[in-house]
Amino acid sequence: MQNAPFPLWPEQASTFAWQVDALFVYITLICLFFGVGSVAAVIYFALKYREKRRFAVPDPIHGSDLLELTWTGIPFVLALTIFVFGTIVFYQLYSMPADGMEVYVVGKQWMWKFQHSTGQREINELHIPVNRRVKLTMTTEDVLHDVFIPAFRTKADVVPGRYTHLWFEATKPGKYRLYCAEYCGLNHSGMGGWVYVMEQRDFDNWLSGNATSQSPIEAGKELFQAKLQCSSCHLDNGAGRGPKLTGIVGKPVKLNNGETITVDETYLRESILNSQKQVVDGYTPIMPTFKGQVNEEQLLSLIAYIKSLSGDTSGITAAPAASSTSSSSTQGASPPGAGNSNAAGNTQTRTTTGGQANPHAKDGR
Amino acid sequence: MESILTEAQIAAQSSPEAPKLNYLTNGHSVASWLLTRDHKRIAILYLISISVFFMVGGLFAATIRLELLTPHSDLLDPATYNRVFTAHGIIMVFLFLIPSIPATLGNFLIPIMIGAKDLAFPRINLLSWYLYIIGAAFALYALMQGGVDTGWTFYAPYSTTFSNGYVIATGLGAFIVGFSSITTGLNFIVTIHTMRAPGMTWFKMPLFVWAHYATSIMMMLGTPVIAITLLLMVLERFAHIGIFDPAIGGDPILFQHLFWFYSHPAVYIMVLPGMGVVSELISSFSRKRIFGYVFVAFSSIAIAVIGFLVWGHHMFVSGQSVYASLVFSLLTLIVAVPSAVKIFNWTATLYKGSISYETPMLYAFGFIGLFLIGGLTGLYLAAAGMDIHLSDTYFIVAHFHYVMVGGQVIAYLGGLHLWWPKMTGKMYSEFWGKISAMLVFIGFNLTFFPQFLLGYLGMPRRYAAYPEELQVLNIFSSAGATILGIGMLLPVIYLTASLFSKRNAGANPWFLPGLEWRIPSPPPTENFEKTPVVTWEAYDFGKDNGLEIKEAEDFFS
Amino acid sequence: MSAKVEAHGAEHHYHPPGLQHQFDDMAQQKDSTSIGMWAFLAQEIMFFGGVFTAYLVYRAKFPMAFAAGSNHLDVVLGALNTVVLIVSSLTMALTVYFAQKNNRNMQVIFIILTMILGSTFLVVKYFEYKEKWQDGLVPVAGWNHKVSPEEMTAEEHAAPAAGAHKLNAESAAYEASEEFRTKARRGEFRWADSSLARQAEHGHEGKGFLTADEKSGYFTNGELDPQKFESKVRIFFWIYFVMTGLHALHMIIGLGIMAWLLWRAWLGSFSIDYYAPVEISGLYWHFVDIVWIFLFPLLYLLGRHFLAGHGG
Amino acid sequence: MSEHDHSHGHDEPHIVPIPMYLLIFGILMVGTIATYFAALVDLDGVFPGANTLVALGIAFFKMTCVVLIFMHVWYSKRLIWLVVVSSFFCLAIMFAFTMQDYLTRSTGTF
Ligand code: HEA
Ligand code: HEA
Ligand code: HEC
Ligand code: CUA
Ligand SMILES: [Cu+2]
Repeated sequence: MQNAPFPLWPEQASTFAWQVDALFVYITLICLFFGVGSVAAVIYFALKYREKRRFAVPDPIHGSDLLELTWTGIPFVLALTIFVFGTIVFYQLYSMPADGMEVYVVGKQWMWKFQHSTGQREINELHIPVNRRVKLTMTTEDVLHDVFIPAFRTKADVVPGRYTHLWFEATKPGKYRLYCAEYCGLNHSGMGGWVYVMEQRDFDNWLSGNATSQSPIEAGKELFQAKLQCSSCHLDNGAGRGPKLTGIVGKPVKLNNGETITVDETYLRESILNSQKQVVDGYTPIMPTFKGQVNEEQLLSLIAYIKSLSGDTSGITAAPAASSTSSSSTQGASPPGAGNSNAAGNTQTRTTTGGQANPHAKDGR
Repeated sequence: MESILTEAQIAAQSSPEAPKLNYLTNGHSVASWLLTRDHKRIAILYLISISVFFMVGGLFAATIRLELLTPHSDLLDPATYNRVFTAHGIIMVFLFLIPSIPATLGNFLIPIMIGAKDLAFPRINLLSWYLYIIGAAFALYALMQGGVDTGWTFYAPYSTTFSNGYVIATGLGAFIVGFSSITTGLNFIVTIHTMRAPGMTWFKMPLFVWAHYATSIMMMLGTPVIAITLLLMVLERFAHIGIFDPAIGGDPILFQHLFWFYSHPAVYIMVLPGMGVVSELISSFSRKRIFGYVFVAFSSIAIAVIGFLVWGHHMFVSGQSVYASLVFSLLTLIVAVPSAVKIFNWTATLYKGSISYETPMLYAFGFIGLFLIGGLTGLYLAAAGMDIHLSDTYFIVAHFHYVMVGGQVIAYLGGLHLWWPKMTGKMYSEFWGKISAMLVFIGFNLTFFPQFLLGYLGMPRRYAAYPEELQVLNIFSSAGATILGIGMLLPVIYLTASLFSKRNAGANPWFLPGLEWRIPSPPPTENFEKTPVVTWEAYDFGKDNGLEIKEAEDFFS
Repeated sequence: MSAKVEAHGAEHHYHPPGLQHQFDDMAQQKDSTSIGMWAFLAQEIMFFGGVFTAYLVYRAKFPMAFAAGSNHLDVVLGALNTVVLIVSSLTMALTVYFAQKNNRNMQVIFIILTMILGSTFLVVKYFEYKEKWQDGLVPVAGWNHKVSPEEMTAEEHAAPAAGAHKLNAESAAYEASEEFRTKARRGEFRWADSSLARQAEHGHEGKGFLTADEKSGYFTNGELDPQKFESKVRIFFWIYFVMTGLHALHMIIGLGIMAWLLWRAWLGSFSIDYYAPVEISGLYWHFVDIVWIFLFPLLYLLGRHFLAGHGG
Repeated sequence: MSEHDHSHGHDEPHIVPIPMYLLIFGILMVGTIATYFAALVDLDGVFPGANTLVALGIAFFKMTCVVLIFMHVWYSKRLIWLVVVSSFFCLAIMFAFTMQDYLTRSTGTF
């Protein structure tokens, strides 16, 4: 196939690719049976019974119930076999392994952001080890997108406000195309990239050598000090309009409603997104809410940075919502904004703000 | 019962003179057209309007194919490309294909085929055309202002929040056009129930009428749902309340449910009338009653009913519950069976027929071949496990062009050729007719077959730019589209030319038994001089059909 | 067969008044109009069905928020309107009766009664809408009555921004602004009666009955989040306004039809031989009544018992 | 299917007597009062969703009365029955098949 002027069959690079292809072949055989059969019959009849005299009237034939029954019954049965086969493959593709290597995916107009559970983040590229189950937990910041990797024969939409999942186990090291397959606006066709499948050893190397890009803490620092101007209120000497943030993580903080909470990732997250909700005792609630202004990724960086101010440089391992401050009656309370997230059983660990008011929208059109 | 042909009509059949006063000559003022309540004139109004929109949609298609000649978005930037394919989809679906056969051929023929003077509600029929025009005006306004870029599916939250096209105008346009479709369906249902001539029982009706009956059921029960869905979308976009906005707990997938609840039945609205036409074509040119008439008739109804139960097959990858997906998958595979029944019965009709290769018959052959491919590829998509790979790729694009263009458009062209002499009284050029039918068939396959391969290779749809290795197949496709375009352009030319020719067709150029062939061409305004009394079966070419169809030699010698 | 009436022959045949040219006789015409109307109503059912589906989905997801929203509606006015519509259905049915009895005067009287009742419904609806507008219950930002500083209570002046927020808040600047303060308390989107969610959390004998969606939909870190709760109530009001708005629109169209019918009845057009217009207008009117028969419990009543069972 | 028959001119319409109308009217009023009070009682102790069921049950009953008598379906041809039943059937399909997605979603992917 490599010699053909153009490809005719996509590469098979996942454990279930062959199953999908087998299903394809199976349906193709059925289609050939009916398609070739019907077309051959039409051509044969058309030639054989071509009119002998202009507009001659042949003897009428009214029909045959036996024939009708046959050609209703056979397609019906074959259709059911297609259903069964299709269901088996569907089950393979869409039942998530429990032990998969987790990768978090955030779609955004028009890029893919991946984060490994070890903290590495990549954009429009995904590095994964070969022969290992990988489970994607996916969401989006804005509209629908769709992760599609043809060589793996799988895809799934990402939906704002909730998590969807995808899994695969690559079988061959190599470089495979990644597409966004759900229309998402202007640069939909540009929202693609590559999946790099590597031997485990190479993958480990890649993981450790991936220091070239800015670490979350550095990114957070930049946001805190320059981009979002947090530092204009949160001064290091505690003299600012907001409280000093150094060394607060893991310590209790007293709120103006009398409660005392231990500062953790969730609390930090809430303080940034819904600053008015929990107000530190002795301060006025002047901190603006940053909901809609920081995206999920920036939030992670900010939290990582604030944690580093308390000497915790582990980065973001667990996501805020999972660090169960949840009260007992609401186990699995999902992150804010994840309004209709995948219900209670959803114990996975990243959060998103879901869609926000959107700057692109023009009113009244 | 004696023959219902009047002396004059028999004369008209054998002499090339058209009768003096027919529906075309009965009034020449503009008002006599724009305020007409004659179903035949309304059909002509529709014919003209949808032809215009077909051309516009075709031009957009040409632009798409031109852009896709190269892998990069060089001819159009992505923003424009998105607007172009959206305009193409919306115009072709809402403004062309849905009204195509029902509003033109159906409007013209249903009353005649069942022996009625008009549809039950002529004024509502006219209203339906005006609704169509108003809706189209909204869509055109949006187009002029810069277009919409949501795709014809208007998925939320892109359409409600993020798109900066003219979504509201377009949505309202489609909303209004929806009501034109509802009114047409309503009129057909009532007409078929109450207006049949004496003796015209249900099982004496041509299958064309049966198919339209099934279509009308879907129009009546499905279209209001898209109307309310589009209304909700428009309101949401206007007021940003969040019913489809996940940020506050709304669910974008609800939009998809509501959209496809209509739009899947709509795809059958877009093919059943074509199947009705093909039944007529096959019977006419093999000069036989359709094999298994009753089964073909009921398979239309079965498609209409089961067609309401399968919409979720468009949402296998959307995040819908997997159990729901499986239920929808099963039902989708079941709804394919009645289509199979039709294909087999048509084939069996040819057996021991007396088959002639007139232009309309070539289209019928084309339909069988192309719809087979389109329908069978639907089976791939219906199998949930297969659809995961294929969804939103060019495989889908190829599938639906095979069923919509290869099915309905081809059937529409075939029907237009069959009844052109009846509608206009003129005969077109058989030579050019055959040439164009061949061009369409070849061009069509060249355009869309490579897209199946592209789809399996993983080329996503709605892409302005694509990977380089896929260029060769795309070039085939664009080349095919050129041939297809020429093939589609030819009928416009020679059919128009026939209007000015002297080749009068006569009442019954092909010696067919249907009621419509027993009245002059073009028919008089009241259709029948005297309400006919039907004593013969549908497609009765035999001796006792009340019509002295002499064998052709008598006329040609 | 031979008894068929030729509508448009060369000579003049018997042509009953009101028979349209496309029909052979009155029976055919009457059949056609009534089947046509029923088919139209089938269409209407599916049209409303779309919003009912949305209602169903969201109510299944967020019953407590819907209950809270429902409790904001004026159940007395709702019940009043139900009664008004049922009476109007009776008067409409009697109109048909008197048309069949060839009684012109009674027809006219009952059409007028029907119209009066229909208008009453709309007036009541108007006051309900106005109340919603004043209470800031309209789910569209900026479409509510702005509480002016003069209208505000001392309490409201004292704590303008405490815990205050606006959905989709763009910035703190907004929250600090004059405009925002004037909306506080009774302003827009202040409808969260989250006690219901709290109650559902604890439920009967400690068995909470929040749905899975509610658990993630109302709470932030285990804390009841009024803002999130409100956004679900907002969905309720959105559906409330779409449903009742479409219904009111149908009422208005119905009144138009009634006016036309009144005119025709006044002229004495209807009799036992020809009353199809009365009949099918009646069908339409009853249909609109039926829609309300469902809207009333769905919007006004479901969820009331939560208040009853737990003392509010 | 019931058909319009060309052979007879007018089929006599059935005139529903006034007492019948009043009876239905009475039922509707009673139904309205019943829903109102049923809604104020907490029936969830009986079984969850009892309130909803009662409210919708009464509404359905009221609707049936209106359709059958006020709208004369009881006295109409089979075709009218068919139209009524099939449109509600279609609505039921929309509800049921949409909800089958929502109600099974929380179980996750298989
Ligand atoms: C005229 C329009 C039309 C018609 C008739 C059909 C007919 C069918 N369609 Fe198609 N379809 C579309 C128009 C149409 N479709 C469109 C426009 C889209 C894309 C929308 C978008 O996203 O933009 C689409 C998308 C689409 C999808 C969604 C894909 C996706 O987005 O992921 C699916 C999935 O099941 C599907 C299936 C089918 C099936 C099973 C049939 C069946 O009805 C076909 C039945 C016919 C046959 C099967 C052939 C004859 C049978 C035999 C010869 C016997 C052998 C049969 C058996 C063994 C059963 N279609
Ligand atoms: C009835 C429906 C219909 C019809 C007839 C067609 C006809 C054609 N379509 Fe269409 N198509 C759709 C419905 C239809 N399409 C839909 C619903 C979509 C999805 C949109 C979306 O994703 O939202 C789509 C999308 C679509 C795509 C995919 C775009 C993308 O996903 O990026 C492509 C690409 O090749 C395409 C090509 C064509 C071609 C080549 C034709 C040809 O068959 C057209 C041939 C006809 C002509 C060329 C016109 C002939 C007349 C002239 C040429 C006259 C010239 C005029 C003057 C001289 C004044 N179509
Ligand atoms: C307008 C001034 C201002 C700005 C700008 C500001 N904050 Fe604050 N912040 C405050 C005040 C005042 C408080 C204390 C009151 C409260 O908790 O709401 C606070 C509290 C916090 C807390 C909780 C601290 C504790 O000790 O519990 C965190 C965490 C925080 N801010 C992070 C940030 C981050 C990150 C940014 C930038 C993205 C930021 N703030 C920008 C004023 C500000
Ligand atoms: Cu993202 Cu398409
Ligand atoms: Cu479909």
